[in-house]
Parts: sequence; structure tokens; C-alpha cells
Amino acid sequence: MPNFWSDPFGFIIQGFNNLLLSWGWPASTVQVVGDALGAFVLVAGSLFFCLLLIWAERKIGGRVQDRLGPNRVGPFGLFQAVADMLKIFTKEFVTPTGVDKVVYNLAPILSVAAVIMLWAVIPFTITFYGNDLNVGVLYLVAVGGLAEMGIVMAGWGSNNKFALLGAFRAVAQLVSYEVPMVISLLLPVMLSGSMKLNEIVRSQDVWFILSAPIAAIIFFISSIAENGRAPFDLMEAESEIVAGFNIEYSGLKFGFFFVGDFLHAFTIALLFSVLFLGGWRGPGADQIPLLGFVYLMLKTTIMYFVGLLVRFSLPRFRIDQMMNINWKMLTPLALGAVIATALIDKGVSRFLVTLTPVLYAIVRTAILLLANALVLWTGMDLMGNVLERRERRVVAIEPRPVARPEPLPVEPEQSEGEVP
Amino acid sequence: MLSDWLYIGIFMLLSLFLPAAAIVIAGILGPKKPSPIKNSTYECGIETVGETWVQFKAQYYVYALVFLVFDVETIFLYPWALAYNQLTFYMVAEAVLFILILLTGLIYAIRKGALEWQ
Amino acid sequence: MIPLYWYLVFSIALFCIGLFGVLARKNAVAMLMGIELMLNAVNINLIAFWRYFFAGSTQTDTTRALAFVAIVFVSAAAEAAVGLALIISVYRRRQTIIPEDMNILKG
Amino acid sequence: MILQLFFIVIAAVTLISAIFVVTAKRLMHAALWLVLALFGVAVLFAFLEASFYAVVQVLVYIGAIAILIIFAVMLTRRMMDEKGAQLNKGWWVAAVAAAALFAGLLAALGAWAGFQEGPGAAPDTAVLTQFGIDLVDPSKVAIPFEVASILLLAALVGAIYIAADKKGGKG
Repeated sequence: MPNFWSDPFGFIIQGFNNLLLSWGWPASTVQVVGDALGAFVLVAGSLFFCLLLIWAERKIGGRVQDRLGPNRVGPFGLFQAVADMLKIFTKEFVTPTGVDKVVYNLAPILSVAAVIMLWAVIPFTITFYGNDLNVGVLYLVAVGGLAEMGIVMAGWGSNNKFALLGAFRAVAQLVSYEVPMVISLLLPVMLSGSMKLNEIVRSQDVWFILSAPIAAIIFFISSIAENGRAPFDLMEAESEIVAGFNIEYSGLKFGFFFVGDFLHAFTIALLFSVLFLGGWRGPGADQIPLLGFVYLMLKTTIMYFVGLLVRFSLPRFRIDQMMNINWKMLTPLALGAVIATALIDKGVSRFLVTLTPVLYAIVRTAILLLANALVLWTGMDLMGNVLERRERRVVAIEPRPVARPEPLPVEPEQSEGEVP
Repeated sequence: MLSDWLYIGIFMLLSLFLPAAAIVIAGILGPKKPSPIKNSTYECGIETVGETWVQFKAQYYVYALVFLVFDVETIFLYPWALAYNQLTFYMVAEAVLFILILLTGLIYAIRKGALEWQ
Repeated sequence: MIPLYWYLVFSIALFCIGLFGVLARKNAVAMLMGIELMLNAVNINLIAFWRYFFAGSTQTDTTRALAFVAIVFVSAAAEAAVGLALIISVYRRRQTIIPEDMNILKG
Repeated sequence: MILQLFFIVIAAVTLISAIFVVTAKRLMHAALWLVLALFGVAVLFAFLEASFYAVVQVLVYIGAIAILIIFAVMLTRRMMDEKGAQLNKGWWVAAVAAAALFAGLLAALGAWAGFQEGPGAAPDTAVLTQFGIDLVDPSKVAIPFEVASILLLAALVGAIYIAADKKGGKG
């Protein structure tokens, strides 16, 4: 029986199971009921946690843009998000004519469910983790793919030309940014030898951001694009097609698209810290699971803050720039990183086997770091002159629009004196 | 193995039903005053012009296509990545050949300009 | 436990529905959906046999079935990609994707 | 016992959505029913404890192929197509042929000996790692591994060559 202070989650679960067993329920039903309750807590918890995220995002956004952010309702404006929630719960659902009922209503639910389902496999502490699925990493990407289905349904279901166009531009962006994400996730799986997220965290004696920095950068960039945030937020950008795919939604359905959006921002930080920053690992995390949870939350808030800074400081990309970045820079770089890491690590590890485990880890990480630096340098160099050459050619061709005054209609000389 | 999927199944059902329940509650709470103007599709205020089914460029199709090819490539690469620690250098080179073949596909798509956004 | 023939009956049913889709549908894209259903039925069959005979056994190469299923995935993806590309290019030139109208070769 | 009930429910949902895929009036509805059918097949893979293929099914089929089909449906839309009957004239011949095939295969299945097989031992979690090793083991399945990449390359190059509109976005 873990004592309460060191491991509250384990204590509650253990206590609950013992209580049910004492009522004489068979072990299987206790396990199922425990699963159901754990799932309910996680799902409901993540939905209400989103309120805190909305408040945090608006507050930090305000401070970054040198303004206060919500501070009226409650201390530091904490209850602003709750007030917004109550308001939006009583909003009217305006459903336009000719709408495909089932598809129209299923879209917001699917786009929120796709984000919440990511929480099922995240390991919070050494004892408390949602589920140790042995295909955890692929499950994350597959569930991320379901969000695109939600967007397609939203665009097509609302029977609106602009929503349809907006939805397909959004899906084109999401689909193309999932390629570098899937390839960069290969590296943590390679280095840890397992797809279980718990196993990945446990084998991160050296954080994977050190031994696979390129994969970490590409994963972070493509998950921001997958979330449709700041530099890649072409989906609901004002300058683009009206309001993207969620034009025809109102009330809580419209709200749920943004609940999914805010929750996804935090989930990205959580996944990044689990996959690349060593999850709950830290001094003393094995003995005291609560400490592990604190470490995880610390790393996640830092990454969440970095995500917000990126969101509030970078201007928006044009859609062709966005596609160029993805297909010409991120995907080749991710493939290069996988190839370089695989070859160099396998080639070198034969000679390192004589070293002591600690030294082995350090030297291997140093070599991997070098490999990544090499790939990054050649990538940037290659990318650089490819993009420049194209830019120079394009600029050379087009006549530069110089503000030249209109040639005045030249009257014949002798009419100089007349007043026009 | 099955208990994992039982948990995932329960989790999936719950994450579909809780938002749906919230929407149903909001539907009950919210006022219902439909009017023909309110229910017309939103087109920046002007009447909808022409049918909703609008034409598209083939550009979207090419993105989904390249994504499909690289997605299917991961079916082979993830088991290989799982077993990476027990592989010899020759086996790793085989997988690198696999990646290189598909990298040439990507380079072909880039050079042909299919991935540009017209 | 679930006996094996349940899976086999299910995959036969799915295969026949897919076949009906291919034979009876007018639209070329709908025919492709029928083909996808048939390929899924094949996958179900393969994995059912793998699970009931090879999964936990100690024979040497039990993963041959998994490789077979991976190849079915690859061919389904390649077939869908090229098939849809053909349909789009035919649509672009002939403005129709009804198989009956594509009878230019009839002369 | 509950497992068998689950199986029947999932199989029924998948077959019904497959029937809708085949008979849906509007093409977009057929595509969305296809997504539900593919999801049912993924759940069946999970029943068969091939969890790698359950996740790959969701990732590849629903994440990529269904999106590709929906894009193709969108690219080849014409108002006239929607109104006409979706089934061609000889659809009942196809129905009879499919039913005959179903009966024939069932008969063949009945004749097969190894029927009362209960499921064998559950696969241990290392089967996927073993699959990874076999994929690149020259004496096992390394050849299909490389041939698959060549097939994918051919599909990619061919589809791009055909689909990329040459006259600058007239498509």
C-alpha cells in the first residue's frame, strides 16, 4: 500500500480496488470498473483542465503583447474562462438549411475526442499511467489522424462553399505536416527499442532531445502545424477564407473546436516532454512518484510556454511557404536524421561496447549529437542554395514595380501658354 | 493484450459521449428561435451564388497522395525501429536502402514541381 | 472464445459486399471503395489464420503472415493512389467518371 | 461470453456500414460509411490481438486512403451525377453473382476440416520485434521488404505524373 504523500494516485487506485474487492466483486469486474472510472476521470479532467488552459493562454498572450489579459472576473481573472463557458452553454444553435445533420453534428465531437484520446497512453508517474499500449507511439499518430476526419466532416457537412474550401486547405496542411511527425517519431522508438511510452520514458537515462535533437525540433514544429497554431494557423486565419471550416457553427459546437485547439496545445507540450525530455524522470522520481509527476508538469509547462511564445510572436506563413517548408525542408531533414542516426550509431556502437555503461551512454550521445549536427549543417547548406537559386531567378524575371509617375499627356509645344 | 484495448475502447467511447452530452445539454439550455434569415448559409452577407459543390485544384490530391506513400512506408519502418538494437549493420543498411528509394520518390515530386502550391 | 469460422464467415460476407459494390456501382470512385472493402476482407482472413495457428506457437518463422498482410496494405495503398489518379485525369479530359461513358476505344 | 457478444455487435456494424458504402445514394455518404466500416475492421484486428495492425489500419486506411478517396470524390463532382441512380442497370445480376459466391465459399468453408479450432496461445509482445528482425533478415522476408519500397516508388511517381495537372490548374 503506497503511502498517500509519496504516491497519491497509486494510493487512491489501490484503496479503491481493495474497497471493491472487499465487497466480493470478482477481480475482472473490479478491473473493468477501475478502468472505466480512470478513463472517466481523465476525460472529464482534461475537459475541465481546458478552462485553466484558456485562461493561461489569454493571460500569457496579454503579457506578451504588453497588455493585462483578463483580470476582471475573480482573482487575476481566473473565473473568466468559467464565465465564458457558462455563457457559451446558453448560446443558441443556429443550423443553416441544407445541412447534413449527422455529419454536421458529429464533426465538433470528433475533433475534441481525437485530442482527448491522446491522454489515454500518457505515462504520468512510474505507477500511474493511462495504459501501457505496446503500440503507443503509432496510436498517438493514428488518433492525431482522426482529427483530419473531423475537419473534413465539418467542412462538407455545413453545406457552405467557403467552409468546404477552408476545410480542404486545412486538411492539406495537416496531412502534409503529419509526414515529418511520423518520421521524426521513428527516432525515439529506435533509441528506446519499444513503442510503449512508459518504456520510452524509462529508457531515457540520457534525454532523447540530446541524442536526437533534429527529431525533437521537427516533432515540435510539425505538432504546432498539426495543432493549427500561430505560424501555421492558416485554418482560421482572418485574412483567409472567412473563418475556415467552422463558419456555420455556433454556440457550444463552435466552442468545442476551440476546446480541442487549446487542449491540443497543452497535449503537444506533454507529448514532447514525455518523448524527448524524459517524462517523469528526475532525481528521486523512482522512489516518490509524486515528484515524478511534478517533474513532468514542470517540463510540460516550460514547453507549453515556449509554444505560446512562438504563437504570439511569429507572423503567419503564406500557404505556399508553409508547403515549401514542409516538403523541401522538414521531410528530407527527418529522413536524413533517421538515416544518419541509424548508420552512424550502428557503425560506431561496435567499438564502444568495451566501455562502462555510463561512459558508453555519454560517448554514444556525443556521437549522435555530432551526427545530427552534421545532418543539420548539410541540410541547411543544401536547402540554402536551392531556395536562393530559385528566389534569385524569380526576382530577376519579374519587373520590379517601381513607383514611376504616370507619363503626362504631352501636349504639342506651342500650346504652352494655354491654361488647361 | 485485450485488457489494453478494453481500456482504449472505454476511453474512446467516453471521449465521444462526454462532448456529445455537453452539446445536448447546451441544446436544451439554449434558446431556439430559428428564422429563415438566420438559417441561410453564411456568405459574407450576400446570397449564396451557385451550387455548393465547388471545383478544386488537383493540388490537394497530390499532397494526400505523397502523405499516403510515406504513411505506408512507416508500416515497415516501425517494426524495424523496434528491433533496431538487435540488428547487425548489414540489416540497418537494408532499411536505409528502403528509405533512400522512397527519398528519390520525394525528390522526383519536388523536382517535378508537383508539391508547389499553384 | 470466438471460434475461427466466425471470422472467416465475416470476411467472406465483407468480400461479397465489396464484390457487389464493384459490379453494381455506376461511379468509378465507388468501385474503388468496393475494392478497398475486398482488400480489408483479405486482411481479416490472413490475420485470423495467423492468430489461430501461428501467433503464440514456437515455430520458427511465424511472422510470414504479418509480412503478407503488410504487402496487402502496400498494394491497397498503391492501387488506391494510382486508381484515383487515373480517375481524376480521365475526369479532367472527358468530364465524366461513369465507366459506361469511357468507351473511346470502341471506335 | 461477453467477448462473443462484442464480436457480433462489431461485425454487424461493419457489415451494415459496408452495405451502405455500396448502396449509398450520395458519393460522400458512401465515403463516410467506408470510414466507419474501416474502423470496424480495425476493432476486429484488436480482437485478434494484432494490435500493430489495428493501429496501422486506422493510421493508413482512415488517415490516408479515406482522405484520398474523399479528395477524389470532391475533385470529380458534377451536379448531374448526384441525381441519377447510383446502381447501373444490371445491378441485380451483380447481386445474384455476389450471393452465389457467398454460398459457394460457405460450402467450401463447411467442407474444411480444421473448423472447431479454438484460438491458439496469445502472441507475446515480442512478436512485433521478431517481425522487425525478420523484415530485414535476408533469409526471411527481406525481399518483399525491398520490393514493397519499389512498388511504393512506382505508385508515387506514376500517380504524380498522371494527377499533376499540366495545363496549370485547369483541373
